[in-house]
Amino acid sequence: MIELLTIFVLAVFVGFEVVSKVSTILHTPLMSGANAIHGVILVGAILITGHADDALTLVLGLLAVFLATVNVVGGFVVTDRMLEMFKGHKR
Amino acid sequence: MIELLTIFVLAVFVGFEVVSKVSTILHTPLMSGANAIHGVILVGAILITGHADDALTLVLGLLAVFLATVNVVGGFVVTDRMLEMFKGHKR
Amino acid sequence: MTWVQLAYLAAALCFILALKGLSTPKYARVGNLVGAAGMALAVVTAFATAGDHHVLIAVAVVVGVVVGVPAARQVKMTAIPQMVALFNGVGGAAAALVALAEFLENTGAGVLFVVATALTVLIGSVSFSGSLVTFLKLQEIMTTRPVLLPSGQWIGIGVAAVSAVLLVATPATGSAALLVLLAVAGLALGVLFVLPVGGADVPIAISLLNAFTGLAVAASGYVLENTLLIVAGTLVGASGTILTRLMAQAMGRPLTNILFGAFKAVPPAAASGEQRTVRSGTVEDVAILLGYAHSVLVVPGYGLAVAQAQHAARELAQLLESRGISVDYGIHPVAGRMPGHMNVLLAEADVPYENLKELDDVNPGIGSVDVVLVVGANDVVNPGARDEPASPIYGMPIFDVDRAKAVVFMKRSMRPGFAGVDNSLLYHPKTTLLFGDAKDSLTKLLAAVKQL
Amino acid sequence: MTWVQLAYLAAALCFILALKGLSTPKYARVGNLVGAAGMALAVVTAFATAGDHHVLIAVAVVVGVVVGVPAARQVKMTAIPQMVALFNGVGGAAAALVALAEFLENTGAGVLFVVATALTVLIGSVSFSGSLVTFLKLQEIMTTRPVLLPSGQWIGIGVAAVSAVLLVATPATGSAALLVLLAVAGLALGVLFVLPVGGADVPIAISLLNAFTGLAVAASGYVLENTLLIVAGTLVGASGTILTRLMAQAMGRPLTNILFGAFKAVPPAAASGEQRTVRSGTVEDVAILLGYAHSVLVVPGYGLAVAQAQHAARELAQLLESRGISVDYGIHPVAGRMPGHMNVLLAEADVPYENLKELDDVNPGIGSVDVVLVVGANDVVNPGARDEPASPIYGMPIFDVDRAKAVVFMKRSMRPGFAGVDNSLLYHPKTTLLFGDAKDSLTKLLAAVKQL
Ligand SMILES: NC(=O)c1ccc[n+]([C@@H]2O[C@H](COP(=O)([O-])OP(=O)(O)OC[C@H]3O[C@@H](n4cnc5c(N)ncnc54)[C@H](OP(=O)(O)O)[C@@H]3O)[C@@H](O)[C@H]2O)c1
Ligand SMILES: NC(=O)c1ccc[n+]([C@@H]2O[C@H](COP(=O)([O-])OP(=O)(O)OC[C@H]3O[C@@H](n4cnc5c(N)ncnc54)[C@H](OP(=O)(O)O)[C@@H]3O)[C@@H](O)[C@H]2O)c1
Repeated sequence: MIELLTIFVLAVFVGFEVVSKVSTILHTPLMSGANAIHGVILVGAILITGHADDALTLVLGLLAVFLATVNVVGGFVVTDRMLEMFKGHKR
Repeated sequence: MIELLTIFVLAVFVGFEVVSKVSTILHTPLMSGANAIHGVILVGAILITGHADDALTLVLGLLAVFLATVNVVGGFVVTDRMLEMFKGHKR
Repeated sequence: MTWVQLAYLAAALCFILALKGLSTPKYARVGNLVGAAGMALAVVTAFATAGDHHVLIAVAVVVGVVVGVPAARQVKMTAIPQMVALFNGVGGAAAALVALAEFLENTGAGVLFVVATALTVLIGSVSFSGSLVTFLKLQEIMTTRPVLLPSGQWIGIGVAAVSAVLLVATPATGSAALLVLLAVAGLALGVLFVLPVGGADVPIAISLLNAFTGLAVAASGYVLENTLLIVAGTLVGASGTILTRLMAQAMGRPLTNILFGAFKAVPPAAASGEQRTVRSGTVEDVAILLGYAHSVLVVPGYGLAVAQAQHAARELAQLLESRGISVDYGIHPVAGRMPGHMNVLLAEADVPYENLKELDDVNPGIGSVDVVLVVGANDVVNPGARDEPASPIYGMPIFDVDRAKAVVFMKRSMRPGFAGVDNSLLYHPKTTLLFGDAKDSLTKLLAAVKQL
Repeated sequence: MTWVQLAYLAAALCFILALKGLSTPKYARVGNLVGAAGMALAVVTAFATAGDHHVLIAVAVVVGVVVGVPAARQVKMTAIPQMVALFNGVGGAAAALVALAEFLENTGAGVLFVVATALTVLIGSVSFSGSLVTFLKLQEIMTTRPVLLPSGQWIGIGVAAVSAVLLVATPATGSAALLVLLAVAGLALGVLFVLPVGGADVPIAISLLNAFTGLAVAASGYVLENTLLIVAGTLVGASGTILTRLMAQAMGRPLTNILFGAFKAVPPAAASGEQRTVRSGTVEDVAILLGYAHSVLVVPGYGLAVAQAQHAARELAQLLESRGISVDYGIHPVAGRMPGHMNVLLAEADVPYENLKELDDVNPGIGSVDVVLVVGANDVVNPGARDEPASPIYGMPIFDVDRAKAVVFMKRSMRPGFAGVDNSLLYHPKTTLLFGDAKDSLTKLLAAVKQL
């Protein structure tokens, strides 16, 4: 348990440090990129569905898989579309 | 085990991020401050000495306790002395 | 099963690198791809180690892809904030569902486990319903103004108290019914949280809900004892929190004011009784004004995005420059509907980066600007934000265009901007209004200036 | 034993905050204190949970305090780098000893455990002996020049290979004898690693060894399954690595060049045969030179620290300023014997921060400086670093004082500086040498300028 707590604390610092000085221009891509990352709940959804014993859990799990997938793919695609434009202006 | 490895990876990032943009002026205090922090091996030395069963381990452990203590107190005191001067110039 | 855990660790690493990349313009796109790769790795790993129901899972994933990808591909740039809100909401819902399912599977687990489960369900529900409301607001399906229920403050506090009680009661009793009740309370809390947030501040609410979803994912990581979920969720939670603060700073207001300010704000005085006059000009008037100026400042806003007028604006600017007129763009941090919105659009139109000026670059010398061309912007040039303490947007930094020599507003009507606040500058003698869609007006203006 | 683990976690947090504080001038001192508090918490916790031998442990700690505190209190500022090296060395030794003791206690543990043990012993020994050699170099008990053993490169590679073999063999056999051999190999490796490092580069070697000790502590954290040691050790390892790189950048050279450059460097040509002439001046000559200058640049170096001449320098500068002469200080990033050494000393003497200029501030306009007062500096103004590719310090950025109108060197003799390289600027016609201890010379100069 203490390991997990330590991991939590360290991840808080990493998150804070990495983002703390980003410029306004990147706020939206960063928001939507982070949004895509929390779609990692898909991993949890898959695991829980894989172990589902009864119909109810299975249905809940599958719903979660579906929603999390939307979160993941939507998040990464939208972010990429946004960043594509930033790239354009480097030309 | 994987938890420990994760902790390691996260700590690497925290260390990198925190220090990556420090100015030249603070290089030495930072070096000696970090030096003091690795004196935390004192914790390990105390624990190992506390569990020592035979004379050899006990002696090794006590030696480690002594050396680690020197590292800790020396490190923090030297760093503080250095930083005291920096403070002076804020006046 | 060491390789599984190593794969998860590698994915966590990818996520950290993605965040790092996304915070520097140079590596942002690569960063996002690295994040996607990490996600793919994690998902494949999870799929490979899932015990059963592989086909059903695969189907659910495929359906998700089929729904998500086209939605993300086809959404207009201006609608991205509401899209992000939606994706955020479904993520929160997924976290809550995962925790609920795990709870049903694992009856009789330890207290800490149930605490984490309840927390996930609560935060996930808040994030889900809150995001849905922000979506409705941004999509203008409902009003963008702050919605204040009668004694809404007390309802909010009441629901929060109920949630807190349920949060304690669920682990104490281990009852699934209470957990479901908690989810319902969470849904109500999310709605109550976002309703009073003023339209202009919704993106900040999204960012905060984003951080919430991250925390829900982290908590579900405890539930499932999965370090990847803990790391990724916490990263998003922490970076989302910081980002929310940064965004509030860019709006020039403290976060509490943004989230709860509506409870205190005086309703804007109905100034409509005065019937003040405005001066509306023709395209030719404005063309002459521009043609004989020395320096022009273009202040683009949400209307430019709606009209997709960025290319037209760039062409006009180039034409003016070819006539020896210096043209700059004044980019307000919250112009448009997402931070950096204008930068994205103008970058798309190949406007050189050097011409994009920020508030501090522009305001000191704005007195010597001959013409300010306000293209579909409104709130970001509203002097009320500077001068009227009673204004709901008081305190937001603005471009002081009322100090320039002449101002041209391009908009379609007298309707206010996102914040729903009247703009006294529209009635100012030095202001000319050029009514119409921004793209139309700009194109006509281009032709007219060429004629000079 | 949850409270124990929470205490360790709190200590880890303190260490992170300490590092964060130490990297911003404003919070550096508080940061250090927070770190010390965390350390106290951790040590007390460990002591409270240590099974046995409490009295002996307490005695060892007290002896350590009695030795360490006075040493740290009494060391002169100029000797801090060697002090840091010593503390670093004992830390590495402690880590190695802990791992050794744990190995002896826990015969028959898993392979991963023994791998981590062997790694700790190796890195700890390297750090210990390497730090000792740097100490000897900096204390000038041995030569500060790079020491190149005959075919030292091959000896180094040989010892490294032996270490690698032992690193594999120890876990494979679980033999304590091999582990001791590994420690011996590590000691040899540390010596061989630092011997060829040029004098001026020793601080970088310390920083690297510092990072090594951090890694050894982290590895011993695996051995003891103690998260605090892992976190703290890794933090130091990572930040030490970055710091080493930053320091190398400040010296303007790649790290590999600094560490292994001596193997390739051509021995400096013995230019002594030429018998070039120098011009040595009196205090009065220099006072006149200064009294009639418009702008003066003071370039302090290690000699200023040795002579403790910072106050005298500040007084002279103030006197000159009161006469309408503009005085700046040119602070080289590696002037003195530790990064920031000059900043520390001049801050002690209350020199205003605005007057401290960096390389890039000074060099562009150095041609219009009337007099450069080089106070106990040498390498940092040696034009050879800029012009002579064969010079061992070639590539280090310098103050281009040879481009100023006149240069005054205050030093005691013709001996070269830390890098042991002759400085052609000493023989330049526009250079005046003022021999003697820097503090003496400055005090006399002060009196002489007052007489003008
Ligand atoms: N950037 C962010 O992060 C963010 C996010 C959410 C909200 N906000 C808020 O959004 C606001 C942004 O300010 P802003 O000045 O950019 O926009 P704004 O105040 O919302 O004003 C936009 C103006 O554009 C006009 N418009 C709309 N469509 C048009 C078209 N097709 N052609 C021409 N004009 C058109 C509208 O007037 P007509 O209807 O009369 O044409 C309106 O006055 C601020 O209140 C900000 O706080 C910002
Ligand atoms: N800052 C760092 O991080 C760091 C760390 C370690 C090494 N280094 C290296 O140290 C060197 C620093 O350059 P530097 O120019 O500051 O120093 P330097 O090149 O070592 O020269 C110091 C000069 O001061 C003179 N000196 C010594 N004691 C004196 C006294 N009491 N009064 C007057 N003069 C005295 C010496 O000449 P006499 O003996 O003739 O008096 C010597 O020429 C560089 O090579 C740098 O790479 C830097």
